[in-house]
Amino acid sequence: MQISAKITLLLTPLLLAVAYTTFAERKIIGYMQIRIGPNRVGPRGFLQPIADALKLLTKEVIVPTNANRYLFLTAPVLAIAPSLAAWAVVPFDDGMAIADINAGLLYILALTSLGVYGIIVAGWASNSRYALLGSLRSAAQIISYEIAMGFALVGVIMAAGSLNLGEIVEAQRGSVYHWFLLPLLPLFLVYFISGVAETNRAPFDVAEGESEIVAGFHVEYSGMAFAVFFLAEYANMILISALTALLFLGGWLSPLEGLLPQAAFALPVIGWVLDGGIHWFLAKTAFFLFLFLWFRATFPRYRYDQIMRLGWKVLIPVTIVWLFLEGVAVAFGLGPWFA
Amino acid sequence: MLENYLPILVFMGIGLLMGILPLALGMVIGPRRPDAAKNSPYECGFEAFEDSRMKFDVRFYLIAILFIIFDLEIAFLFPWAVALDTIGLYGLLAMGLFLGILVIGFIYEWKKGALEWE
Amino acid sequence: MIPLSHYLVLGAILFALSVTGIFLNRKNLIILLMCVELMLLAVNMNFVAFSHYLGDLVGQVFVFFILTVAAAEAAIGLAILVLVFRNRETINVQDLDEMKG
Amino acid sequence: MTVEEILFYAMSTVLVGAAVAVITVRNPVHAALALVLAFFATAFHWVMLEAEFLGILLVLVYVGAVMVLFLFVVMMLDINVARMREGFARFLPVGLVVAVGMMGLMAMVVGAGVFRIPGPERAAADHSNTAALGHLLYTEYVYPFEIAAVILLVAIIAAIVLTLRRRPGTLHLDPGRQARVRRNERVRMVKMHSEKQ
Repeated sequence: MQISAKITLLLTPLLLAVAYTTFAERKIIGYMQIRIGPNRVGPRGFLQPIADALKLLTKEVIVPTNANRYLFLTAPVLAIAPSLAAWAVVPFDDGMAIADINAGLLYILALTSLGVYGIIVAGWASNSRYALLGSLRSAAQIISYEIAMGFALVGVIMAAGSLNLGEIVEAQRGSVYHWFLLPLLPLFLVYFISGVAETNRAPFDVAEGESEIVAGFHVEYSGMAFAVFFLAEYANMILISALTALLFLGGWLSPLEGLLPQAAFALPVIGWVLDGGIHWFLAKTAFFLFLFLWFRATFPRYRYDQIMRLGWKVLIPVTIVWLFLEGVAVAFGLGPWFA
Repeated sequence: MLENYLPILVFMGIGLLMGILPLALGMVIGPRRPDAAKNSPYECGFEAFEDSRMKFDVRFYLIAILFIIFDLEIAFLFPWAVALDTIGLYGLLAMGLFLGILVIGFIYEWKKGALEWE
Repeated sequence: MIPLSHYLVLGAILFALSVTGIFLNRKNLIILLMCVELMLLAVNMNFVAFSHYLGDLVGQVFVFFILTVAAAEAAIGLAILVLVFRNRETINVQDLDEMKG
Repeated sequence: MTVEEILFYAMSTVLVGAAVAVITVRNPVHAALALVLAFFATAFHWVMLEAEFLGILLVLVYVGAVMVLFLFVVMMLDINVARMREGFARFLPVGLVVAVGMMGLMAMVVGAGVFRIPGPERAAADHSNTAALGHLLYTEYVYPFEIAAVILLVAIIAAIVLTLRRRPGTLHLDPGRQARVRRNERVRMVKMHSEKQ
């Protein structure tokens, strides 16, 4: 079957990427803090994720006595399934997506809004005070930032005139100047900040808050059950990075397009590298992924009231104002971007 | 159109599987030696003295309610944004009025302090 | 090709189930609200099915508005429910008989 | 059976099963999760009926927002579940009679053959259901659309009026003010002579 081949081709690198993002995180933050990071397993610690996986695999999955057993074990599945399923519509290159649906962006927004279930169910099923408190906090945070995220996506759709991710990328063709990064700069910032908050990453990781509520909603989880939550978080990070690259940075389009003469792209090997393709998309995704890690090494954690204020009182007004302006620009065909 | 949705269904199944499989594997491979202390919910060194269910600030409900309403707004904005180039100025004015009405609600929220988090 | 009547029967089953649900859970306000949601879902199912088979998008526009109103209704319904629970410590319908003459 | 039929029956089974679970399970959290499953199955049905926008919208708004609120309420309110189920068995016969009667009526209507409408052509692969819907909604149905805005406005105001109560006497801290505090506001340096015992 062709489709199963496609899925394997997507899933294997994706899972490897997830595993090695955890390694990259430890290494990069290590270097940022003038440490070496993991360096014992394999050359330069390169087999560390595999060792981690094996370790977690042989640990007991503890189910607390008071917990609701079935929901407790369902919660990690609910967390990881949407973050993987969203990848079905992500195009890696022109037409290189598993499912090329018309309502692609809507599908992604719908699936990212499901991530909150894993958290709520985990918090409730653990029947532990810290877990419940953490899950409530992080659920409220996630839904608050989802609004800003949705508004930012509306701006992208207006500019592209389509919900299909491939068409959104094609609408940015031309040169760097045509990428939505410039005309939609405020929306880009809002989208990425909301993305960081959605994934509960630093500096918005109060839900985890080691120092106050010990680990938030997954305090009771251990072994593979914990590992699945962990994987879901990293899969979400990669997804947000990939989407930011697609929606605002022209996905697989080459930044050199429109800069170099046409002849340059016709060169044998160099031309392939210079021209748009999957490698540009991966590079852009990697860049945003790096930003996630950098944020964690740099920013101190926000307070909860500050997080809520940023989401509701800064990001949402910014997006609404920008949507008004953009609506006028699109309807009247105002240049230079919407002509 | 429908052919495109079949892979999505398959992929959702795989997403679920990727959650279930490691869990099942972990449960099978990992040891199982339960004891009372290990299986009790986490507390900082003392016995859990009450049920973990407790009363919460109504603010959390308010956030969830406001989220529903804003989510609906986004739902209305999506088809509008796609159709904007065919409906033109008329559509722009319609949405201007719609958002205008809802911005009134947003300002009301703000002024009432519903977005204040103490 | 699945005939239209299949979808209509499905909608009918859903509707009948939710009515039964209202009879069975007469006491629990939350489950009652859920049953109402289920009922609206059954109606929407018919709307969408007709819209598809008649090739008329108006049915879908209608469903869009039903969804909007129903979501707002659920939000406010739950807000009232939370308030009732805060003040009376119960959401049992039978305990809420203050208005009885 | 074709793929389409298999999917139809599978999803219908899930939907009906979930609906039965909603009305019969003991724990309201389980009921809410069953309702989520029902919404999911319905979304699949709608996508199969080429209403892709509404199908995904159902997941976005109902599963992603409304049911989250339901779960918040069900989980956070400490509800006495046992008492809620009193009278379950008592009402079962009545409920069944009503359900069967209603099913019979609807079966009569549906079975009468009025609804033998031939299925429409499958839409082209690049047909955008969302764009078509948007075009209709913002030209012909602008008036109801604006009324929807007013309804949402009323919902916002109602939600705030209902839930936002500032009880006097509740203690709370303003972390911003705490962080801004200066040394001079808290500590006064006093010069004192050392005292001899």
